[in-house]
Amino acid sequence: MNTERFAAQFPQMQWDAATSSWIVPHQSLLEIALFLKTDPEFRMDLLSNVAGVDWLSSKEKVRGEDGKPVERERPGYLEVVYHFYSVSAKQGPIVLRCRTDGRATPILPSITPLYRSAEFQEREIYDLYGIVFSGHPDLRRILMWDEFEDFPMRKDYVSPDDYEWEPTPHDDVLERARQHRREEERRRA
Amino acid sequence: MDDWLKSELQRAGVFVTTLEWVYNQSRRSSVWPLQFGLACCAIEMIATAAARYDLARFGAEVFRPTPRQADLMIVAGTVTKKMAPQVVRIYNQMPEPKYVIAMGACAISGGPFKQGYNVLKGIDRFIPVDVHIPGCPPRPEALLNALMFLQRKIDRQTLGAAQPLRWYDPMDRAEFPVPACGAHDLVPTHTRAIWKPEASPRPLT
Amino acid sequence: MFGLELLRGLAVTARNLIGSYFSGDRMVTVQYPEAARPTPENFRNFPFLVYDERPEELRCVACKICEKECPPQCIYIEQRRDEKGRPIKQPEVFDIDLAVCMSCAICVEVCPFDAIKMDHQFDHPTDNRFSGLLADKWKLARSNQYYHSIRPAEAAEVDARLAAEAAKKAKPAK
Amino acid sequence: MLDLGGANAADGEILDAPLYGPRSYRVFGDDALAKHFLEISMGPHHPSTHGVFRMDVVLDGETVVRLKPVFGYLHRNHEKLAETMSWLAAIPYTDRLDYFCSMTNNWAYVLAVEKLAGIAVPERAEYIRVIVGELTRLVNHICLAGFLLADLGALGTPLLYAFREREKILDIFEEISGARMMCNYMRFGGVRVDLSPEALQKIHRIAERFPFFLDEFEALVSRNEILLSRCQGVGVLPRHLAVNAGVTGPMLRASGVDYDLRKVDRYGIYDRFEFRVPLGEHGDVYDRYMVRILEMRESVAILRQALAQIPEKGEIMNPQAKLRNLRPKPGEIYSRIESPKGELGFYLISDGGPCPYRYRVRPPSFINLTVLEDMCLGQKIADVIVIFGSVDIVLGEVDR
Repeated sequence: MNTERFAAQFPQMQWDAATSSWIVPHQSLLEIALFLKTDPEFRMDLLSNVAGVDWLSSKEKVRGEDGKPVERERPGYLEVVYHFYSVSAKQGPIVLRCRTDGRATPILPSITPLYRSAEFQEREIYDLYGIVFSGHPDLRRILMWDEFEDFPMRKDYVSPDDYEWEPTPHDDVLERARQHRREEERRRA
Repeated sequence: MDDWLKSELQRAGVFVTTLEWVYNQSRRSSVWPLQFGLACCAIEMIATAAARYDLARFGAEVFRPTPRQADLMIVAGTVTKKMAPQVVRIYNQMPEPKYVIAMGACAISGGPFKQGYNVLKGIDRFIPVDVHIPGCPPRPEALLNALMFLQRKIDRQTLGAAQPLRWYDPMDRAEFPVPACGAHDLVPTHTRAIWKPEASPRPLT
Repeated sequence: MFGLELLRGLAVTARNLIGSYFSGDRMVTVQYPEAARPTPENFRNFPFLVYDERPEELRCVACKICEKECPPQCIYIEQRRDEKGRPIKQPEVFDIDLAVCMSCAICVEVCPFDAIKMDHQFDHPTDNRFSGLLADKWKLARSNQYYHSIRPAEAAEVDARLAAEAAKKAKPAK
Repeated sequence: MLDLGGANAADGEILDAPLYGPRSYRVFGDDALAKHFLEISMGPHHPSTHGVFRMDVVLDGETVVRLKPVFGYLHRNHEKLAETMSWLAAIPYTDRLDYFCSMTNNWAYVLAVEKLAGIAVPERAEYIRVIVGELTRLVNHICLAGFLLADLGALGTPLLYAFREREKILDIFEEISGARMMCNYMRFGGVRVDLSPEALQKIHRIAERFPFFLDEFEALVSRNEILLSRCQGVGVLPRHLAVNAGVTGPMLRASGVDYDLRKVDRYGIYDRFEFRVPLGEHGDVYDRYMVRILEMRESVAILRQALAQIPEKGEIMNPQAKLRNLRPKPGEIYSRIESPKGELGFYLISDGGPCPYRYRVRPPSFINLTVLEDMCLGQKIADVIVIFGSVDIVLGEVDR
């Protein structure tokens, strides 16, 4: 595979060496996927895996204006990773990652019109991470029930408090059981 | 009638028995389970019904697809919160007398998945369970064992007025409220009438 | 031909019926509980704690590695303390919630003292899911002889290793 | 009708389905629904759904005009739980993903972690992995055949025969790993327990006797007229759609696409074995059934070769591999194997901590269900059960 040609075709992509993947701006995701799918050299006809990832905001050290390291808040974002393989040319993978702007209103384009295999996986990511895929034909919750409101796979999700009886609690489970007990007492009082 | 008189009569060729014994004997020998599997344990349940372990030796091989014809519900596998209302609904549809075996760690307490957000921490929060059989999954022999335990339990049932059985009480419909799927969790998270946890062996405060 | 497949199917069934009297490959029903299928040595179901001489002196030193590594967190350990509050290498409380245990044997793998092993017993039907399935250290304690009786090869290996370690420890003291 | 290991039918052509078709998303007005159509909900407790699966089916008479699968009744938070526990503790949870094939699930996960942390696997352990992996394939395919026939109405006999063969293999699993279903057998850098000579002897016996059993099984059903008329031409999955929808495993091969990860990726030591990849021609239910039967024969062939080649003695665990406190360097990996149901992938992100930062399972049967509606549209309601049975799903993996 001649990835240089691929890189030259789409200068808006960014190569991430640590994860060997291309970071793609979400405006051009469909364009790039269509190229990968139809180009006679790549022939990436199988979109194998679509995975959501949640990156919380974190502190990072950067060099400030005066040359001294400054700690800066790196805003969190949600990310979708696509793994493309080629069935007809038996090659791959090509990994694309697409990031949302922030975690508050995450919207990404849906790749389902090009690859049917993304249909349920995008629904799952919508269900568990809350990323809205514009252009998806049938975007509903898939694993949780329809009335559910949270996005449980996000890193800041707080699971419901249903600890009634825990015979062998320790560590964080013990802490949650205690919290449950305090809550009960508060409610009773 | 005591045992001595019974054996004396038997010697004379007169066999006596109690109505209770006949009742219990016929009930215990035809416990028809519901054909109802949830997860991994269901496969072991099928293996128990298959030729090598042969549930038919205990009169329980007739897996009924409809709850209306079943006596026994083997809750075989993880009950998720999305599935819990359905399980309660199926249980409500079963006619009395009905029994429940909680098979495997997940059905008893949520098991290995109990820390998950979508896993019910034990089916006994919503329906009464007669036999718990731990294991992940229990071996088919263990399920047979649970069935024998249940049969012994049926043997001890009495028709007399001293301890009336639940299903002879006209006021007790044995129908339990079906939980609703709420915004964050099931509503309610358990049925107060059934779920009576013991005190935790360890102080939490 | 119409009906031929029916005959062919019946022939297979007949072959199985007759063959089951001659060949072990056509398995016959195990008449549990009268006859049980033998459990292989490696069989694992629920954990137990090994003691050498007296049940009060478990091999367990309450290091809490298994508690930390147990995937479903079904082990609870408290260390024993003497009158002055100093820790003793013995568990005061060692509880395993059999209602949660997934029989994965990770506690056995990570235990550096060969104190916790997997049992062959698999039938614990009960109608009390709370105290009926919470095994404390008295319920869990089993003698080394019992361990030898269910897993002879593995227990002999463990004993040899423990003896070698003890000998190594004794030498520098001399 | 089936060609064995022939030339790749897809060579030199781009496998591309037409863009998202409007056919499967016909929208009905409410009044049309009330007048002509019957909407029924099959499941989650339905005797022929394999587990707790639900299909919302809209019928025109007996013909299916719309079918929406509903998932999540066995969503056990596998991914979330694995992100809160150590790398080692996730192995027993992978057993419970696809509970027929715990060995291959283990393999997929440990292979991903081994690639991520750079752990080598000794020779003998690789052979043991291939052996137990192929035994797992036998278990899965034979049970699937039994369940599919039970769905077709052959209620007792084939399923009982299938479970008898399963018991034999499960006895071996129990002997080597300690548990019948949840083997928890593989570790990073090898396997947990060595194969004893007696166990090898038993596996020899399986490899010898299994084809005889298969012949018998096929004599019982494979050419049965009822089976043929209910399976042939039912639930056809065209090749282009199969690839576009990410269908993998025997389902893809039944549609005539030569794509077997054991041949393509050659993970483990699969390059040392000679075997053929059975391909279907029509992509209907019968092809999917036959592809699995033929795959079992190929698995037996691999078993024989592996048993002949396996070194007499040798290490089964890489002594450098750590079990506790494994902390792979920050990075990510997507690793996939050919599980009996299709491409089982694990996508792991490590941030250098004691537990995975992101743990994602690419479940084959979940994605294979994408095409369920396309296969069922226009078919009769009775065929839906058969088509669904031929997809070969396990809900533990679909919902995780």
